[in-house]
Parts: sequence; C-alpha cells; structure tokens
Amino acid sequence: MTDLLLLFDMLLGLLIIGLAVAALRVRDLFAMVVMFVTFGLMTALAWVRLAAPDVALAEAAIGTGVTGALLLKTLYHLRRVSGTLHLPEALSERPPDPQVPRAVIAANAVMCGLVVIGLAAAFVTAPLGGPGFDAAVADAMPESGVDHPVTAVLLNFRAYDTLMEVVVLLAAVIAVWLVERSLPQSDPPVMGEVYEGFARLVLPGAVVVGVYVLWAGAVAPGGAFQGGAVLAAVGLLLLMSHVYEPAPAHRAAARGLFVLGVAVFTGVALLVAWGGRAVFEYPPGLAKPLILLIEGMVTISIAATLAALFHGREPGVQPRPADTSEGAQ
Amino acid sequence: MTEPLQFWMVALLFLPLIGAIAAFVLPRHAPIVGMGVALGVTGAAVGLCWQVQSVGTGTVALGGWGAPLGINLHVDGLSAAMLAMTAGVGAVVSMGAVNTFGGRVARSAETARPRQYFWPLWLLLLTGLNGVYLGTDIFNLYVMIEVIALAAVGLTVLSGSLAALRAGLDYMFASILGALLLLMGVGFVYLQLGRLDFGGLAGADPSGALVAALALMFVGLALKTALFPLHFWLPAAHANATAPASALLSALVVKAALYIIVRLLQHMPAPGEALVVLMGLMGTGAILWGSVQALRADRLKLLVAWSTVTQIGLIFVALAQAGVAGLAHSWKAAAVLILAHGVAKGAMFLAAGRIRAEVGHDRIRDLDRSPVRPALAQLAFAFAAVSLIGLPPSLGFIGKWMVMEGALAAGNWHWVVITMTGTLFSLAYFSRVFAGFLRFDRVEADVPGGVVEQRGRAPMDYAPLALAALGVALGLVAAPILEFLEIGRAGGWP
Amino acid sequence: MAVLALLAAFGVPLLMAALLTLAGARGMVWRLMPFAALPALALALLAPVSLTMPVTVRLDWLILGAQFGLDGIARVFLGLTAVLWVAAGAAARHWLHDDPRGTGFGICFLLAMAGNLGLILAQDALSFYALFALMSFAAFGLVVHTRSKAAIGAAQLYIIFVIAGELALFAGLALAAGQAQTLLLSELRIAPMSDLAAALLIIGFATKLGLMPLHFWLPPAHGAAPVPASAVLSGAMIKAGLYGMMVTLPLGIQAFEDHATVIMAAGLISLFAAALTGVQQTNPKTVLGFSSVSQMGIIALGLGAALMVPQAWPVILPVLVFQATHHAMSKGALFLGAGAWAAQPGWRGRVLLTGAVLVPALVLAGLPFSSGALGKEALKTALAEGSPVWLPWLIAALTLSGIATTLLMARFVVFLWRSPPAVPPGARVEGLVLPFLSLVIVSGALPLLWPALVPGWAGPVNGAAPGAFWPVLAGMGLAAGAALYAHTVAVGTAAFLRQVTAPFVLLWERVALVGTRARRALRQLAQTLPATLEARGIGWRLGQGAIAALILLVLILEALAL
Amino acid sequence: MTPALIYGLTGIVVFGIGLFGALCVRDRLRRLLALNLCGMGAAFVLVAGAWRMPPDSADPVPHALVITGIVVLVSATAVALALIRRLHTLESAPEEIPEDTPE
Amino acid sequence: MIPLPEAGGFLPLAILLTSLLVSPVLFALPEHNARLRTALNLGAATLKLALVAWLSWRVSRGAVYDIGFTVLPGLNFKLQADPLAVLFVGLSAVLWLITTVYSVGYLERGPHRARFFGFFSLCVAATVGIAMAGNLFTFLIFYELLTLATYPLVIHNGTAQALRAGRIYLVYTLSGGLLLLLGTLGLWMLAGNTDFAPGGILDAVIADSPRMAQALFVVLIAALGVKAALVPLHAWLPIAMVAPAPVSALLHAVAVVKAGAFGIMRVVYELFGIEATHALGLAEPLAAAAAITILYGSLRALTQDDIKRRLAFSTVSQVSYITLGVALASPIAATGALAHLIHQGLMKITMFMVAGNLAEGLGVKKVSQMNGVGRAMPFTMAAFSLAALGMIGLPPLAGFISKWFLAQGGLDAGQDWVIALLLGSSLLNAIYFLPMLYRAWFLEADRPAESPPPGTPGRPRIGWMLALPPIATAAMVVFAGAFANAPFSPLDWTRFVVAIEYQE
Repeated sequence: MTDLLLLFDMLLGLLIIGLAVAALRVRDLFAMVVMFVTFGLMTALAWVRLAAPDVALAEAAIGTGVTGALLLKTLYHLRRVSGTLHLPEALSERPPDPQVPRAVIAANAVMCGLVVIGLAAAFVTAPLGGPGFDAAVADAMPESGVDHPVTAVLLNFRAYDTLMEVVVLLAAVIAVWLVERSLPQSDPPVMGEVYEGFARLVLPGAVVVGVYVLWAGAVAPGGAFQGGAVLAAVGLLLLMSHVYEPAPAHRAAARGLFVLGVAVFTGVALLVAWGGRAVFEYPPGLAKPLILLIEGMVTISIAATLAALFHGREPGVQPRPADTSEGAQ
Repeated sequence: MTEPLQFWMVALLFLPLIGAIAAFVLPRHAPIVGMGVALGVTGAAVGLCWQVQSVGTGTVALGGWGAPLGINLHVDGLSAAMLAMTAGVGAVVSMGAVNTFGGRVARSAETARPRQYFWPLWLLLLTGLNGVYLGTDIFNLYVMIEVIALAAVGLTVLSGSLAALRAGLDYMFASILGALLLLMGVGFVYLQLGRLDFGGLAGADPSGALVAALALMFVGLALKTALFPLHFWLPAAHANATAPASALLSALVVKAALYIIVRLLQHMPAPGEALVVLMGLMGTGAILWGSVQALRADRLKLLVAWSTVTQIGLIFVALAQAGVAGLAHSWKAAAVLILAHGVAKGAMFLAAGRIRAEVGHDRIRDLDRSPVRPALAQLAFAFAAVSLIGLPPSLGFIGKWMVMEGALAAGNWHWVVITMTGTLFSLAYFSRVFAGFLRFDRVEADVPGGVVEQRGRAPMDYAPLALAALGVALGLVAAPILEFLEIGRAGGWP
Repeated sequence: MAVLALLAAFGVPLLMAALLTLAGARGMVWRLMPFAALPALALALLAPVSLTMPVTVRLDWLILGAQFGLDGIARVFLGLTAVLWVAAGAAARHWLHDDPRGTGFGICFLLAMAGNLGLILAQDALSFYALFALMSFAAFGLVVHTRSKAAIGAAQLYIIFVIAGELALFAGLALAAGQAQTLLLSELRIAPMSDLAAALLIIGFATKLGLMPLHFWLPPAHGAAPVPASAVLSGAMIKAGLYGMMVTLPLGIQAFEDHATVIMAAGLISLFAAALTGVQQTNPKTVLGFSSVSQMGIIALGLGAALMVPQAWPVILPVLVFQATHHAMSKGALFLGAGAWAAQPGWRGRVLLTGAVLVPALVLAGLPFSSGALGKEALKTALAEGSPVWLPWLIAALTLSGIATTLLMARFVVFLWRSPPAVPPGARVEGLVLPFLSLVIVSGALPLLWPALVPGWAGPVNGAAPGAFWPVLAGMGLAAGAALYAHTVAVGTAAFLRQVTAPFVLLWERVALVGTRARRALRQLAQTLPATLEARGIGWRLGQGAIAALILLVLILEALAL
Repeated sequence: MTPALIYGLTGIVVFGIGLFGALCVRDRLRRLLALNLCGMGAAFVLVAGAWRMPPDSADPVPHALVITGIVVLVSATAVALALIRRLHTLESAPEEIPEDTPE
Repeated sequence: MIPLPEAGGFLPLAILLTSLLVSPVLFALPEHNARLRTALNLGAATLKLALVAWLSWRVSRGAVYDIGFTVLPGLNFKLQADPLAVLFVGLSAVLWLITTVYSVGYLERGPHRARFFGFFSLCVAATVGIAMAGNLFTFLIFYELLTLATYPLVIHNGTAQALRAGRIYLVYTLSGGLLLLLGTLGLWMLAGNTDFAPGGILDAVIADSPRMAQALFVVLIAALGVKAALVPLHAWLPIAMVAPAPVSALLHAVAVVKAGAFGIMRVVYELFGIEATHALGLAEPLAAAAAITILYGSLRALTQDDIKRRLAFSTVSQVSYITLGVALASPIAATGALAHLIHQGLMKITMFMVAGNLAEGLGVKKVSQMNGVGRAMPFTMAAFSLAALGMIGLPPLAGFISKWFLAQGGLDAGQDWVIALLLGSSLLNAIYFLPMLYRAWFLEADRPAESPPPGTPGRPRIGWMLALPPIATAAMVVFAGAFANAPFSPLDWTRFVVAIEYQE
C-alpha cells in the first residue's frame, strides 16, 4: 500500500517536472497555458498527498484557476493586438532583445542544475518533519476562536501576514489600473451564447458554494481565499458573459469593495487594541465572530479584486484622447 | 499599546495603510491625505525615536501570541533610524510630489492619471517599508517586500512612457524573482528550524539547510537591492520614473532589501569569510562599473541612478570592510551610509526633477546651453552631491570615514583604496553636472537680460535643498546618531 | 770623443743650416730635420754624467777660451730641449712642406736650435751669451715667418724685447764677469755679485722668460709663429731664460732680498694677470702664450724664494727643473696639438684630437696625479723652506693658479674650435699627429718617467701630494659660467633663456605629445570599452545569468565554510 | 523515503527549471510563467516541510504561508501581465505615444 | 552633548560665523540688490576684523579659547584660537576686508554676483576654520570646504577655459583632500586623537613604529603640498589664473596656498613636533622639496609673459619659503616662515590686485605690454613696485624681514646652503620682477594712441574701490617691514608664536 502510494508519488513528481519543462518548451503559447494549468492541478493533487487540502484548494482555485484565466486573457489580448488571432498557433512574441549566445544559455543551464543539486543536498540533510509549529498551534487552538488550524493561523496567529497579503492584492489592483489606464477598450474574449446561458444558470449555485467554502474554513479546509476565488470566478463569468458591464458610476463602489477587506481587517485589529490589548488580539469571547466578520469582508474584497485583476481596466474610463475630465468625476 | 513606544510603532504601521485606503477611496483628496499622512508618519517617527532614545528597544506581540507562533514587531536603534529616515525623506518627497501630482485640477490627462494613483501607491510603499523595518519574521518580511515591490513597480511606470514600462517590467521580473528566492530561503529556514522569527534564527547552529537559505536569501535580496552584477534593472527603472517616484525608489526602496541583508547577517549563523569578501568584491564591481556608467550617462537622472548603484556597492564594501569578525561593528558604517544615501539621493532626484522641469530636458551635455538655471535646485543637487561624494562634514563623509577606519584597523588596505577610488570617480561624474550648471558661454538664446539664474527659483525647491543640507549637516552630529544606532545592541551584535 | 759629442750636439744643426743654403741638399736636410736635435738628445740621455760629475771640454782657442760641458742641470735642460726640438723638427718638416719660404724658416729653425742647444752646453759667459743671442735672433725669423700683419707686428715687438733683453744680459754678464774675474759661469756664479749685476741678469733672462712686465712680446710671438716654431718658442726657448738664471745667478749662495721680492711679486702678477689677459684672447695660440707667461710666474716664485733664502735652493732646484720639464712637454704638446688639430680635414679627427689635446691641457691645469699637480705640490713643500712671510701667499697663489690655468685651457680648447690656427697649404696631417701624440704621452707619463730619468732629483716630486681636484673643477665651472655669460651676451638674455629652456620645452612637448596620444587612446578605450561591455552584458543577459552563478557561488563558499 | 522527500525534491527541481526559465527565456509571457514555476517550487518545499510522520497531522503554519504566497504571486502575476499587455500594445503601435513622455 | 564652552569660547565661533552665516544670506539676495549686498559684505568683514582684533588682544594676554563637540566617538570638532591660529585669522580678516572692497569694485556690473559673494564668504569662512581648527579632523573639514567654495570662484567666468582650469583645480585639490583624509585616518589610528598640540602628539608612535610615522608624514605633506603648490604638485596653480583678479588675489595671498602651508606648519610643529621630525629624518627632504620648489617656481616665472602667470609661478616659489622655514630646525627660521606667511600674503595680494587693475584699466595682461604703464597708473604701479621690491627682498620692505630671518635660521640650523638658495632665489626674483618695473617706469608706451578702451579718454579710469586696496596693502608691506619690531607687528606676533611652538 505504502509502496504503491510512494510509486504514485514518484510518478506524479516526474509528471509535475515533465509538465514544468513542457510548459517552458512548448511552442504554442496556448498549449503552454494549458500545460501550466495542468501542472497546477497536478501540484494540487500532490499537496493533497502531503496532507495539505487547504493549500491544494487554494492552488487549484487561485494558483491555477485565476492565473490560468489571467494568462489566457493576456494571450488573447496579445494576439488580438498583433492581429494573429486567426493563426492556429499562438507563437511567442519576439521582444527586441538580441540573441543570447547558446554558450551563455548552456552555462546558465549548468549552473541552475548545480544549484538544484546543491539545494537538494541541503534539503536531504535537513531534518525533514522535524521541529515545527505543531505543538504551539495545538496549544493555542482553543483560544483561537476557530476550529480549523490553517484558518486559525491565517486569521489569528499570523493575521498580520494575511492583512498584508490583502494589501498586496490592493496594491496589485491599483498597479493594474494604473498600467491599463487609457488603454483602448478591449472586449473580453467572446464566449458566445452558451456561456451566457451557462453563467445565468451557474451563478446562484457558485455563490452558494463560495459562501460555503468560506464558512467551512472555520472548521475544515476552505476559507476566505478559496471562497473569494470561487466568487471571483462568478465575477469572471459575469464579465465574460456581459451580464455585468462595469460602468463609470461603479468606480467608487469598486474602490470601496477593494478596500473593504483591508479596512475592516485594520479596523478590527486596531479596535481590539483599544482595550489595552495588543493589535490583532481578539477579546476571548469575540474571536469567532470577529474572525468571521473579517473573513467575510476579506472574501468580498478578494472576489472583487480578483475579478478586477482579470478585467484589468478601471471601469468606464474612456481611452485617450477623450479622457480629459478626470478631475470632475 | 499602553506604552507610547508601542503606540508609535503601531501608528507607523497603520497610519500609512489607512492613508492609502483613504487616498484610494477619495482620489480627489489624495494629495491632502498623502501629505497629511506623510507628515503624520514623520511625527510618529520622531515620537518613536524619542521613545527609543529614552526607553530603549520595544516589542509588540501582534495578536498577543508572541514569536514564534505569532509575529512580533520590534524596534531598536537601527530600525528607528531607518524609520525616521524613511519618514523624513518621504515627507520631503511628498512635498515635491504635491507640486507634481497635487492640485485640484489636473493640467492634462497625462498628469491626471498618475495623480490619483501616486498617493495610494506611495502610502502602500510606506506601509511596506515601515513593515520591513519593524518586522522580525522572515516570512512577514517576504510579504512586506512584495507590498513594496508592487507599489514600487506601480511608481516606476507612473509616467506611462514606453521606456518606463519596459523598465518597470524588468523591475517586476527582478522583483518577483528576488522575492521568490527569499521565499525559497524561508522554506529552508523552516525546514531546519521549524520557526521563522529572528529569535529562532539567532540561536541556530550552522547547517546545510541554513547555508542554502542564506545563499538564496542573500542573492534574492542582492537582486532587489541591485547589487552589482544584479543591478541590471535599476538604472532604467530609476531614470525613467517621474522625479518623486525616482526619489522614493532610489532613496528608500532599495534600502529595504539592504536592511534585511543587514538583519540576516546579524541574526543568522555567522557567514564564512569568503562570503563577506564576495560581498566586498561585488561592492567593488558596483563602485567601478557604476562609476564608469555614470561617467558615460547622457542624462542627468540616469547619472543619478548609476550613482545609486555605486552607493549600494559602497555600502556592501562597508559591510565587508573588516571581514566576518568586523561585522559586529561594520554594520554601523553601512547603516550610516544607508542613511546618508537615503537623504542625499532623495534630495538629488527631486532636484534633478526640478532641473528637468525648468530646463525642459535633462541631457547633461546640453545643460549649459539653457538660459534658465534653477539656482536653488542646482544648489540642492550640489549639496546632495557633497554628501554622496563623501566630502566633510556630510553624513556620507562620516560613513566613508568609518569604512576606511574600520578597514585600516583590520589591515584591509584594499577596501580603503576602493573607497577612495569610488570617491574620486563620484567626484568626476558629478563634476560633469556642475560644469553644466556653471558654464555660461554656450547659452544659445537671446533672452532679454541674459542668463536667468533667478528663474526657476520656486518655493518647492526649498524642500530638496533643506533635505540635502540636512544630509550635509547631519555629519556634525554623527556621534549621537551612532549612539542611537547602537541602542539595542551596544557594542555590536546582540 | 766627448768633444765630438758635445760639439755635435749643437754643431749638427749648424751644419744642416749651412747645408740648407745649398739648393741640392735641401731635400735631404728637410728629411733629416727631425733628427737634427737627435745628437743632443742622445747626449743628454747617454752621457755618463751624474749630477756631481760633470763632463767638460775646454776650447781655449775659441774666442776668449770657450768651455763646453754637461752637468746635472744642463743635462735635464738639454734633454727636454732636444725632445722638443726633435718633435718640432718632425712637425716642421710636414708643416712647411710646401711653404715657399720654407728654406728661410728652416735655416732660422736650425740656427735657433743650435743656439738653444748650445747655450745649455756652454759653460763660459761669452759662448753662452753668443749662443743665447743666436737663438734669440734666429727666432725672429720664426716669428715673422708668415709675414702677416700680426706676424710682423709680433716680430717687431719681439725684436725690441730681444734687443733690450740682450742688452741687459750683456751688461749683467759683463758686470758679473768683471767682478768675479772669470768668464767661467761656474766660477762667476759663486763669486760675490753686485746687486746691479744680478738685477741686469734677472732682467735679461726674465725677458726671455716672459715674466711680467717683460712679457709683452711673448704671447703675440707665440701666436704669430708657425706651429712648430711656437712649440719650441714656448717649450724650449723660454726655458733658456730659466736655465740662464740658474747658471748665472748666485742662487743658493747669496741672498738678494729686494730682487727676490720683485721677482716674486712679478711672478704672482704674471700668474694671474696673464691668465686674466689670456682669457680675453681669441687666437688659441696666443692664449697658450699667456698660459706660458702664467706658468713662468710659478717658476718665478721658486726663483724668488731661493733668491730670498739661499738655503732653500737645494730643495727648490729639483722642483723647478721638474716644473720646467713639465711645462715644456705640456706646452709643446699643446702647440703641436693646435697645429695637428687645425690640419685635420674632418670633424671626426678634430673631436678625437680635442680629446688628445685635453690631456696636456688638464696636466697643465693640475689634474691630481699629473705632473702639473705634482710639480705644484712639490713646489709648495719646497717653498716651506723659504720665507715664512711669503709662504701663505705663495701657497694660495699656487693653488689658485690651477683655476687660472684651467680657465685658460678652456679658453684655448674653445677657441681652437672657433678660430683654429691657419694651416699652410700642403701641410701634411700625419706628420703633425705623431710628434704631438708623442709629446702628449711624455707629458702625461712624466711623473712615471721622471724618477727613471733623473733619479737624483726625483725625491721631492715623488714625495709630493697628488694635488687637489677642486681648482680644476672650479676653473671648469668658471669657464662654463663665462661661456654661458658670453653666450648670453652674444645672443641676448631672452634668446639665451629660450635656448636653455628649449630642450626642456622640447622634451616636455614630446612628453605631452605622448601623453596626449595615450590620453586619446585611453579616451577611445573609455568610450568603447564600457559601451561594448554594456552591450555584451545586456545582450547576453549576464546580469540575469549572474543570479544562478551567485547562488551557486554562495552555496559552495558557505558549504566550504561549514 | 516519504512523500515529503519526493515532493520536496520535485519542488526543488521545479524551482530550478523555473529559475532557468526566468534567466534565459526571452518571451515575456513565458518568463512570467517560469517565475510562477519558481514560486510553485518554493511552495513545494514549504508544504513538504510541513508534512509529519503520522499523515494528516501536518503543521498548519507552512500551509497558511503557502496560501499567502500563492495569493501574493497571483497579484504579482496580474501586475506583470498588465504590464505585458500594455507594453505589447505600445510596441505594436509605437507612434501612438512618444517614447519619452515629458512628466 | 555639546559641552558649554567657557564664557569667551564663543569668540572663535563668532568669528567663524560672521562669514559663514552671511554666505547663505548673500546667496539668497536677489542679483540686483547690490547696495544691500555690499553693505552686508563690508559690515561682516568689518565686524570680523573687530572681533579678530579683540581676540588677538585677549590671546596675547594668555586667554585660551576652545570650543568643540564630539562628532564620532573620540573624534571631536574643535575650534581653538591659539596664537598661530590668530596669526592666520588676522591675515585673512584684514585681507578679506580689503579684497571685498576690491571685488565690489571689480564686479561692479558683472554677472552672478550673488553667487560670487556667497562663495567668497564661504571661502573666507573655510580659511578661518582652517586657521582655528583645533585638530586635524576639523582642519580636514574646512580644507575640503575651502576646495568646494573656491571652485565656483575659479570658474566664475563660465568659459570653457575657466571650466578646464576648474576641473584641474578640483582634481588636484580633491585628490589632495582625499590623501589628507587618509592621513587623518592614519593619524587617528596611530595616535588615537588628532589634536594639534605644541610639541606634537606622536611621540609614542614614533618610538614604536618610526616607519609608520614616516609614511604618515609623507602622506600628510603630499596632501597639504597640493594646496601649498609644492613641486610637482603645483600644476593647478598657474592654470587657475583664469579666475577673476580678486579671486586670484585671495587664492594666492590667503586662502588656498596658505592653507596648505599653514597645514604643513601644523603638521610639523603640532602633530610631529620639530625634534621628532628631525629625528625621523624627514625635515631634510621637506627642506629639499621646498628648495626645489623655490628654484623651480622662480625659473618658470622667468619665461612667463602673462602677468598673472608670472605672478602665479612666483607664488609657487614664494610659498615654499614658508615650508623651508618650517623644515629648518631653528626657531629663527620658523620666525621667518611665519612672518613670510603674512608678508607674502600682503605682497602677493597687492600684485594681483594691480594686475587686475592693469587688465581693467588698460587692458594690459602681458608683461610685454607693460611699457609705460607706470605713467598711466602711477599709484597703482607704485604699489606694485613696492611689492615687487619686497619680493626681491630689499630692506626695509616686508620681504626682507622674512628672508633675513630665514637666512639667519639657516645658519642657526647649520644649513648654510640656505643662504645660497635665498641669494639665488632673490636674484631670480630680481630677474623676473625688475624688467616689469623697468618697462613700466622707463619705457615709453608703445601702444597707439587710440588703443585705450573706448570711453576712457586720457588716463584710464578705475574706481577708487579698485585703486585703493592695492595701495593700502602696499603700505602694509612697507609698515610690516619698517616697523617689524613694533608690538603687534606680524614679526612680533610671530615671535610670540614661535616661542610657544618651540616651547621655549
């Protein structure tokens, strides 16, 4: 049994490596993205084997799902701008770099290989499964307010990290808006009637699933990020199926949604400190509701942010040169 | 939270964050919010420094858990000094930015857009920087430098020009890679120790995993701080950003990664002698190559950007000056140089931006053709250059003094020679600019009344001038600064 | 046998002079010219005489009874005179090879030779006087030979002085002989002599010696005479004056303090005044003439000292003899050298000969260990026996004379280049070089030869200090300074400064040029190298590549440190 | 031989592949993908490190860290993709916006 | 942190600040506000003079002024007003006032006056700082400040030539500064402090490791030799002649070259100590370097046709008298050296101002154009003549006094060659100065009648602000020589200083 599973592990590992290589080597960029998504799913599978269902869920939803969608959208955009949509293969764009000599590439390859060997040596010599936070987490679980250790870590023990993670998302969306500003309106990939109908059908269910995943995070694998990703998928569908068209008037609301999670998280963190506690130190009885509040708000923010990252442009801003009255919004 | 020290720490962390939220949600009031927050952060930094000076180090256990399970914020002399430098430079840059990105009515679409994104990005950047200086957990530091990286890339591409976007993408790639190397390093640290706080690192015995972690983290951070030969992304990024953004990037952003390196050297098992020498060699390469490129640079901001490369190199030479054994003291020289460079480079980029704005271009070759000479901006530039060259009594001079002193004491003559070479080089490339300021026989314009030195004298010039003058004058109070830096680790490493 | 030898010594030249009048024999006589003085030389070298055992031949028949002989002093003087005449004869043969007035010169030359050699052998007053006169008057022909305006003038001056000198000499000899009641010089010398006689003798011989203020004839004559004649005039004939004093005056016997004072004063004056005058001359041979005057001043100092303190004579005598020999050789060499130099057709030979000329010049100037220096040092020692009052002055003068002589020699060498003596058409070069070089060698080697030749008198010279170098150096320095000054005056101060700085300026320009080129190349390099490096770095993505390399490097370094 | 070891090594190899891609690949999109591979590699190491002998009792902290890392990486990827899109647009129509826009 | 100085300790600070604080104000003044600028300039200069007078009175009464604070652990910023400092401060205060008057006249309508006077004040502040620096570290700070403040003055004209000169100047002086930094560091490492103290502070080091001490000495002298224009480090000085006349005057008389010479003094007297310098065998090479410089400068001066270049090479030569006097182990020579510090300043500033006047009034810039200028500008040329004769060393002018003491000192130290050197140098001085006087006074002007600058018929008109200063300094040249023994004369003060330095 164990040996069989180990064999499976080995094969999966090789498959993952093969997919990674293939994703870098394959000529067609579309195929590359497909390889990458497959790679992500295999990774998630591997993590399930490593007893990390939360991570696997996050990887499948965000690392693979959202990233894949973003890559595909970008690929579509690039091909549309280049006028190569009609071609059967999506080939690499050629940046105006000069050719790097093969010798240099080979040298880099050799050095990367040696680095891998070195790191592997270090990994093998490390005390695998050695010291960790297990005991500390187990001790602190009763006071955490939640039952699922990963959620406890995310929203209580290391809530500061999580806050900053949401801040990263906020920074990303600001940066994306900044970069994409005054870019001509690009239609999202045309999905057609089927998608639209599919979207209308699936949406309510997906919302329910998302909220459940969020809720379940308190006791079982799942949580804000995964839930947010599911909800974001809803947003993606909405956007792609033109059920929802971002309008200029929604900008303020969008901004509000983006910062909602951060604001609530920050507010709670600081407010609990009012009573002489440390920042993020939830009062004993209020831990669960506060965490749930934060999780909920963060989920909404994440969903909105991920959708916005996918959509790219700030809603409603007209492409240049019509855009002259920003100050009067 | 009852202690004022801890209050200031938390304030430094959350004030810019709240400011960023506000600036993002209320784009029209962003300049006021930004300026207010910048000043507030400065006040908080002053309060913090005051507290540190009077009570010493401080710790906040976030969530009440405490390391290693939770995350601690910690402040000592070095962090406080970094926070103060960041806040001060940030405030001055904000003043400069109010001019560039301020005002209620945008002058054109091209300035309107950057205006509403600059402030939230900058405040997020400030959040990240403060978080780095307060942080004690290496994974948290990873998240923080990601915050910094995304905000910094945003600032880089603020102008939206093709060059800026290209530079920004290169910067982005370098940033991501650097951060991922750090993350990998974090993984190895966890493998070995099972904990991620500095306290855990400090007591660790050397091992293979920690070696791997050190290698990965050092290279990743060197990439982020643009240490030669990993500097390839920096000049274009810093030269093509708008002036306030360049000032922030050059004066503050690269310092975060540098600070983490200093902290890692402090807390991790002592590195080998060879690694320290390698750091010195890389610094030497930076000094030489950066100087040569600065001599060749055709644009003012590019020159200033290359000067950043050389200064980073100098800071690494400062770290390496006395070998492993000397690290316990040489970090002070590096810290002084970091502070000096932050102050001077911020002023210099702002001044360069002002010169460009007044003259209409920043081609060094043609600076002397312009009939317009923004005298105060030029003076600010010159003051900043004095500090960067390391002429007395500037803080840069004190830094170089300490480098050379330490190197001499350790018998490392070569670092003295390198430092002096770098000084001569910096003199050479800055004097190119001075010649452009002071030469008058090439002016090609029939301006009534001849050369206009007074034109381009604007109130906002006083901000960089004051900052640059501060950089020069701080050298005179180096002793208190050094004493302050040593708070928390009197006599070297803890 | 002895008679024959003694007579041959001056008879052969007489005979040849007579033969020269015959047209048919002229060729042979000229060819034999170098050998005319050979009998005398042979006599001097081979005669079995010691200093104490003179050879004498009495010819009572001749005039009032002539006596010839050879004693110690005479032998030395005969030797040096004969050497010079041999050399000069050899030189004359070639110098005057095609000279239309060669015959006349030859006759005068041989007559003067005969007189000169004969007077040394003469031991009685009359023959001495006669031969002395023969020499003096025959020399007129030598001086006047070229018939140039200068030569004629010099000859006129010469003859006036000769006449005056002869007059004084005659009177002196006469008085002395009268008082001593003998014509034999050896007896005449030891008899008490009146002041007047001594004074007249001194005047007479001093004229020949060229002692100031009786020197006026000498430099022009030396300058005007053809080279071989100058050589003997300066080298041999003026030594006759010295010899005359030695054999006539009661030196070592009787003190003449007043005379001595005058002589020494004149010597001192000669020593320096001649030098000062000499350095203003432009004819190199005239310069040499003044140098002779100056050198005779040295000899006069010795004579004066001995006249003042007779006891010092035995010490002074050998030194004076040495000094005379030294001067004869050096000065003869210098004159011949001037001729040889002038006759050189190409500059290469001239440069070589300049080098050779410098040997006697430096010897004369008193280069340490040379005969000049030894002579002076020996004289200093010897003078210590003399008057203590004068001693410091004399010593100082002797020391300083080195500077004066160096200056003169420098002047000579310089003007040898600038206005060399005229060379008669047809003069043959090689004939001059050989005698010149022989004299150079003799002059240079004199300190070594001297003990062998004159063992009895070599003591003071052998024992003398080597001499000091600084007077020569000082003289050279002064000469250089003077030349610089003269040059400056000639071209103007500004031009001179330009000339002085020109080499440096040129050098600096060269250096600057090299520097400029190097700088240009460097600049080129500085322009291209970083650009190339940068292009490579970006093109090959070396910065990115460095990431993996650095991780690896740090891994390895740290793993090693582990 | 445990799954942790296998997947840890797998992660390191993936990291190396990603590193090589990040250094040498010229296509921007692909390079970004390589960077994502790097991130995955790092996550593998952390997750492998969290594995404990009695399965199902893994250390939750690295899991949380990896989740955070994934989100951060997605954010960065999104920004980089936006840059790529914008650059591509500008480079395809260079005359639209001058290269060196005055500030 | 900053220890409160004794009640009088602020006096040196006040003297420093009179020029340091006025500088930013001058920068900030609008270009056209000439009247206020002049008033400020003259006011500050006069105030400083008064303060210096008071200071010297107090110091002569034995008062000790000392003010400072810690910059780095063990490393202090320290100002002290010892007699040696007062000597130099006095010189700069007097000459600042005079030069300010002259500059105001010189730049009457020129461009960038705000900048000029701002840096001018800064330059004087740096000089005062150098003078009163209580340790080598402080000295270094002001030494570099001086470089930075003079650079804009040197390139004031803003031409390509001026910029080239400025670049060369910067390269030389800042390289020197870097060396000085190294030297200061070395000193600190070796001796543990950098204070100036009569008799030196390096005794222990010298006893321990004489080699290191020697190396340190060489580094320090090379660093200071750049500004003191010791051959072969002098090349910047003649090139820097493109600066405006008042700048040249200040550069040569007070600020830059004197800073170098003064530094050499401090190093020899107060860091190493004279006995130690001799014991280490360092004095002779220094004296030799000075001698070479003296001769070389004079020789080069001979062939210069440009008046200012000739004067510049003369400076090269003359400043090394100071070094020479320092290097000779004799209090008498030291007296001469110190006196020459003052005397050369007075004489050279006169000559440069006259050169400026000639250029301004007559357009005469070359020696070969000087024919007959004596008749055109008699008072100016009289001043020049006095200064030149003083340089040659004729009694009773100032130059004679210093040369006399130097010669006596040479004898006293048993270095008789000094006399020959001084004679030779005086001869050379005469050779290059007398022709100028000859031309000026005895030759007819060979310029055509129409050549004077337009608008100045007949005699050239230069303002009193240009004419008076050289006359004033020439008068000082006479007084400093003629009344050398009077109390508070430069010589008298010099003796006072030497008595301290030689600890007699």
